[in-house]
Amino acid sequence: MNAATLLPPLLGLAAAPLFSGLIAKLKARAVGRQGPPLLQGYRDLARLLRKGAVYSRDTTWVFRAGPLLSAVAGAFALFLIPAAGLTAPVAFAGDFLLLAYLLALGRVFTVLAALDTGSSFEGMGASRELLVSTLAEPALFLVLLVLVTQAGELSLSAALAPGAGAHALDAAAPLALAAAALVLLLLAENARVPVDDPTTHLELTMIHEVMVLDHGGPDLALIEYGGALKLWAFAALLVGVALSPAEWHPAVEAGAFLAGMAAVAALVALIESSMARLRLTRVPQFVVVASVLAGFSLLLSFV
Amino acid sequence: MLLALILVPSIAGALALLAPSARVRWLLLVGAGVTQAALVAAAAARTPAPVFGGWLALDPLGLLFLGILSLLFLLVVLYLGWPGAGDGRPERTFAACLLWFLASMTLVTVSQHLALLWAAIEATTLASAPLIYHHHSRRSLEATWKYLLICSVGIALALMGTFLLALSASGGAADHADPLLLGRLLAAAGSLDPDVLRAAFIFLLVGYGTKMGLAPLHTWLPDAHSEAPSPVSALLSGALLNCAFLGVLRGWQVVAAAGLAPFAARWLLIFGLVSIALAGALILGQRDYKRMLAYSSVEHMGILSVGVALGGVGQFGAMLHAVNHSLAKGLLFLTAGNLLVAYNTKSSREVRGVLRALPVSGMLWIVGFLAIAGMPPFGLFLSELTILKSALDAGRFGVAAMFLALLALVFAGMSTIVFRMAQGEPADTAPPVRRERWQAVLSPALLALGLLVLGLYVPPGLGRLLENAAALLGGAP
Amino acid sequence: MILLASAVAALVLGGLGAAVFGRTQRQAAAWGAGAAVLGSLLGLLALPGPLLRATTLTHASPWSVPFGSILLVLDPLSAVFLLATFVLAPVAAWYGASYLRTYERRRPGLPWLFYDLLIASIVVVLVARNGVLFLVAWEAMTLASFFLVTFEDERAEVRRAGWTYLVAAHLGTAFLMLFFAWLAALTGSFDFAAAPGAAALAGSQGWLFALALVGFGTKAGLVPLHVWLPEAHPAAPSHVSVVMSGVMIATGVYGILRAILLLGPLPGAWGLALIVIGAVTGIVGALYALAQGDLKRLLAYSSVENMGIVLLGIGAGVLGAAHGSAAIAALGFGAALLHVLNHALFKGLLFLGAGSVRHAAGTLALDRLGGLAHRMPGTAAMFLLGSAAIIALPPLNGFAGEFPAYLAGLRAAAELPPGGRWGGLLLVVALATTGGLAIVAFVKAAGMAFLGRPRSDGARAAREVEPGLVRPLYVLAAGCVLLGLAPWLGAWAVSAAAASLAGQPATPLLDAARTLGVVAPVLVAVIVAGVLARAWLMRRRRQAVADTWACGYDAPLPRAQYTASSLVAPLTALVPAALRAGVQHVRAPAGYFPAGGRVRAEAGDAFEQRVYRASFLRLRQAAERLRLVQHGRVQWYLLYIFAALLVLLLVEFGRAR
Amino acid sequence: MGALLEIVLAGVVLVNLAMLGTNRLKSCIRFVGVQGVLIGLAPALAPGWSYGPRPVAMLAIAILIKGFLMPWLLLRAIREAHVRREIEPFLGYTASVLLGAVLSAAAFGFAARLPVAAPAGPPFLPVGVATLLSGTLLMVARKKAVTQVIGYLVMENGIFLFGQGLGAELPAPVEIGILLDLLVAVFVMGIAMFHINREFDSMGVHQLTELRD
Repeated sequence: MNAATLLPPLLGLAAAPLFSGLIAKLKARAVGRQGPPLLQGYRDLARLLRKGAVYSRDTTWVFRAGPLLSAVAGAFALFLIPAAGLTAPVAFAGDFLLLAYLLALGRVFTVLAALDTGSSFEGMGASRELLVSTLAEPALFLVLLVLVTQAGELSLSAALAPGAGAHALDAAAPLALAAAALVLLLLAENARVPVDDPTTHLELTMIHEVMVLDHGGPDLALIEYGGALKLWAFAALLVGVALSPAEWHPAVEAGAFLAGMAAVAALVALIESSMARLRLTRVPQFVVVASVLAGFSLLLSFV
Repeated sequence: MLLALILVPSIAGALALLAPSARVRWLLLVGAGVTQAALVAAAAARTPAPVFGGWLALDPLGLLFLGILSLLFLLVVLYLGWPGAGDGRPERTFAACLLWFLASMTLVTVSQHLALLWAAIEATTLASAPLIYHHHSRRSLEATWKYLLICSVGIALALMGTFLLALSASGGAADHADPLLLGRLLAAAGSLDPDVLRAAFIFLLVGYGTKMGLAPLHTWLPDAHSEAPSPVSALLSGALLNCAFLGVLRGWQVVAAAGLAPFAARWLLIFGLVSIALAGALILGQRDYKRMLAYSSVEHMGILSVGVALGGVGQFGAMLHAVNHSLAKGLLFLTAGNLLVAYNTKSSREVRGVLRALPVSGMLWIVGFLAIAGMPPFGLFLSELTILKSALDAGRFGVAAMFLALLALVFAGMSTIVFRMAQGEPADTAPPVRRERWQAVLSPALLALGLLVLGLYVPPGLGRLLENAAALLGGAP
Repeated sequence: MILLASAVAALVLGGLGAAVFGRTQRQAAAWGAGAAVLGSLLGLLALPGPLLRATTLTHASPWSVPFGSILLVLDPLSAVFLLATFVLAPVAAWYGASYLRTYERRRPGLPWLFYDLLIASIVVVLVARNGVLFLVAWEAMTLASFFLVTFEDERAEVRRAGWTYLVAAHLGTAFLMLFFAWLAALTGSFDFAAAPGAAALAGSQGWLFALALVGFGTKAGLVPLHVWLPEAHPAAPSHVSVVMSGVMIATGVYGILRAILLLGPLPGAWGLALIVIGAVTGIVGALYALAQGDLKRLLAYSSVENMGIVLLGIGAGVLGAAHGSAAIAALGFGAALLHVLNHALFKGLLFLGAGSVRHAAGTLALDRLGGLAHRMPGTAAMFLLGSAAIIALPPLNGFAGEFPAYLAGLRAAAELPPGGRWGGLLLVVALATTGGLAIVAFVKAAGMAFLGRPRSDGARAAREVEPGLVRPLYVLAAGCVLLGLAPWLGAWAVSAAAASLAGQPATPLLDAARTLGVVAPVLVAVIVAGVLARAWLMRRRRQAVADTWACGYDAPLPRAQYTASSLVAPLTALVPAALRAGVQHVRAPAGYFPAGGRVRAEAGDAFEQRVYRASFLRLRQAAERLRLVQHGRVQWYLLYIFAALLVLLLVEFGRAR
Repeated sequence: MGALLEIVLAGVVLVNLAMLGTNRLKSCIRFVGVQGVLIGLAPALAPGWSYGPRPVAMLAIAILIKGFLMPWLLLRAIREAHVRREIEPFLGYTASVLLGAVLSAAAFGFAARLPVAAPAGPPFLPVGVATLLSGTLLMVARKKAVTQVIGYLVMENGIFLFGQGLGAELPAPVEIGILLDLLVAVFVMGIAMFHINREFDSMGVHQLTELRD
């Protein structure tokens, strides 16, 4: 294992809150507000980590395991994603399956933790989260299938290696569609507008936030951090897909990666600031669109 | 020896009329049964010499059916020993007719002369009619009347068939003063007039088929079986139907020897499948559990016909099936007798929770059902599989599929009824739990044991006998 | 082979001993469970050779029944399924020994007799190589399990379940009888010859395989042949559900695999067909599972789903073999076998957990449970672990089993010619969809039963069950963890069998497992590090206990919690109407001061109601019409005779001259 | 001799029609007796019949049983059972006679097509079939149990004639056995009739429809 390959994941671990902060900042700027400082995410985490914790008398160890596992899963996921022209530290045939199921691991325990409180609000959040994630699961796999069949490789690192998507220009169309699907999935899986709004204050309309109502202190910090890691992972994946046809000098690759991440942040901020939240009943359709895009892309890459 | 086989029960029957008490009559019955069984065992060990110029002789086919008959009879009379005795007490006429019934059926199995065979089969009708009327109720009377009339008419047609058989022999090599001896007919089969032979077989098939219970000629059967005392039903179903079947088989032997097997097979197959289908339809949702068993007999007569018709290994299967069916039906009817005594109703809807109220009978009831439905490890599974195999050997996939589908239909229908009766809590009106008499469950239990053994092990002696019997039908296993 | 024979003998004798000498529950359990443990240990001793060195043991002796012979062969394929049997049977018996004590029965030995017979017949099914012997054992298996299913026959729904099961099993067996008889008609013997070859089968291969698929598929619970399964499995006592769900339905899979070996290489179209059937089974099973309100019914539907996953693997295997890709074949078959083993472990664990729930809380209705994690922590932890395993969360064994299935699908999608590619694609998408739905089902099961607050008095009064009902769970859970952390163990066990099916050494399977074998421990290490870090972080931190925050409302009732049905309502609303067959009984509150209202919802099975029950009713109606034949008028009866005679004469002689 | 035989056989057919036409039970039974005598005589009139002690004895036994014993049994049965004397048809008398005539004609036609009918020989076969069909008609188209027994006897007569026509010569013991069977059958049916009348207040078989599905 090349030690350099550890750099992107480590960067992710360090910079994930910054990435979230960047989105918030850009989003605020887009609507003409000042927005929170870029490093607000770190401050929040630090503050939360210093706090004590209050646990509901109805909760069990599951409640405590939820935040931890979602953070651990998110952190581990970063090590599976190739970035900046380097292979991922953990790369093997079928590694993206592990990625998908790690995300599922975090999600399942977040949902279970929500159910552990016995609160009707958190149950509601759990129900919605299950709906969205169940629909998103096939879409994610369709996108991954496109990548794998395009490259004929079973490992993400190989499929997204520099130039892997370059063998033919006609691959551009499926890749573009896959990337589009991935954008939608990124929004859906990370509780972003238009699927969910992390900044809303009305519990009845939330999905993700309402699930974590009862968490506080370090647990909440873990949840926030895990969320940031997951967002980073999706963004990195998206950048990887977008850049896979190119083959540059390593330094250029690194720069391109950072630029790509910034572009994703800008894209998310743009979407969030220009769109309203969808009605909850429309959310399934949104996710299904992602599946359709990915399916269409798969069709294109097959024929 | 052959004469003794017939005379012992006949004389015992006459004695039974004179016997002073039920106990003595029962001893007479058991004595006759044991003697008969012993004689049959001896006959199986060493084939007895033909008598009356070959009119009476015991070929493997006859021996097979005779063996079933005597075994079943013995177990039935043993069962009759307990005071409740299912629902049949050995009264004077009852005991006498039972013995004469045995005698006439024995005569059927040993007749080698087709006219004598006819007379014997008619005699079985007459000897058994009073048995069916044993309860002296309106319903049993109706059943008896239908039995008498329908079977007599049917058998009359068989007589016509017998005449035609004689006619087919005229002018040929068998043109003899007495052409109806089976051996002569078979020997001269090649010279028989095929057209007349076909007509003869049709009459024999419809005639004996009526008595055998092939649909749509079976109409008397459910009535008689449900109204007769259960031990008698066991004999009717397990022995009498076989005798009628033997009548058909004798005709088949001649026809097959004359090279007309395909023609006869066609009709046997049609009758067989129609019987299974109709029985299945009438079992579905049947309300009277004895009638259900009766229809099951129709079904199994159909299976026998199909087996014989398919030829090849199917005929071996049919012979094996005849044995198994008789045992299973004996078991079921005797158990049904226990239920009838305990619950005093034949309605399957009013009987509940037998497993809890009468544990042994309940278990036997379920075992009997599983056996009759062709579940392993009971014998009928093997015979049905053999028959199925013969259908596939012959490339008759449609027949095989239909056969299985209809059996499944019967299974679904019967299982609904049987388990609804056996399982659950007994209704409030049900009899209190009490120890069942060992006499009441001994015979059925022995039958169940026999079925289990036949499902896991076919004794070589029986296997040889079955093979020889099947060989007579023109099929080698 | 002598070991296996003595295992069967021990089981049969022990069962009989329980029935004869078992006067008390304790004696009966000693005989019955003792025999199961002893028999399984003996049996396990016979397995290493076939599993690891691919040796084959044979025993042949004549049998006097028609076409029968005692031909027993222990090959790697049999050994894999035997392994599952011999692991699950003693654990389930151990559990049953305590579990059955809660029932008062006049003959406590009978359930043990049937239990031991069930195990014994499964063993014989797995080694029999003669059609007759196989069918006898097969039906013995059905019968033994039938009597176990109807153990609580005083309940009407149990009787109904038993009947459905028996009839379904019988129908399935009818297809098998046809299959074996036909095969025998072609090959001349009921003994399974080693692959008679496509030439001997001529054009019959497809038909034969279709028969086997229907017959064995009924046992395996493939949609739409599954309807008996969600009825029967919940009706049986839990330790029996374990054997039925973990091993018995797997014999259906075994049958399909054996048929593949018997019938020779199948064309690729069958691989596609199997994948389609597997996809339908998996998705429909998972959909129904997540809609269930009864914990054991949910688990039963999940068994349907998992058999679908197994079939996906088999389909990939057939596809790979047909296209000459030994790697895909090995991965597919290997994944199927691995999943069978894994499923036995986690489904056993879950059914035992469900049994404990019923034992403690008196109900299995998810809407009446809740909060059991506080009251029975051991059981809850094990159930959660089982749930995590069954939804394939890494690093547990479920993931280790589905991983090679995905790989097979992916490689098929990437490497095979067009026909095969679509199969691979469908496999991956179906597996992912199934997985997503299964997550919902088990989040619901575990979350509603064990987490939150109790929704009924029964759940409130629940206490941890006795050790005899908890410890068996630990054993199975340990198996789940072990096979998750060391997937190469499982792959190793199935590799010989997979190789025999694929025709090539199962190297890709072992490679994949080895990779996971590195990653999974690392993941565990990371998680453990996280746990330690958190503990370090939380040390000397103020931790308070309070009520759940209810957004300002200060008296949240347990009844205000989300219920099991409301949790999945948004998803079930998306299910196509054709698959929905639920019934809702609503008594709405009325008046100005309503006294109360009621809603009772049941998730029915559309296949059961619209296909099977409907056709049975139609059959009944047709039969009702035929009943008119037997109208009681003797004159007409006589006419029947003459009509029959006339018809016969006319047909035979009408045309001539 | 041949002419005499034909007259006898014609008599058999006429008796058939008469039985179908009569509405009185007793005369119906007497007609059966007459038919029994005629049929018993018929073989003696057929060509090729050899006189001798055994054939004559057989003839006598057959005539005795069919012509006298059976009618006597039946008459006794209806007397003891106090059966009303009417026949109670399902199908009217005239219609029955007409149908009987049509069936008889059909029987002649049918017999002509049989491969065995010697055209010159005595018309045993057609008469036998006609009698058989008339018996069937009696059984099917009448309500009373007695008429069904009568129908059965007529049918048997027909079969007997048919057998004669086929030249089927049965050994004496068998023939006697068959006759005895018949006799016992009538005896048993008579007993059953007696019980039916007692139980149902009439011998109408149409009431026997309790057993059905």
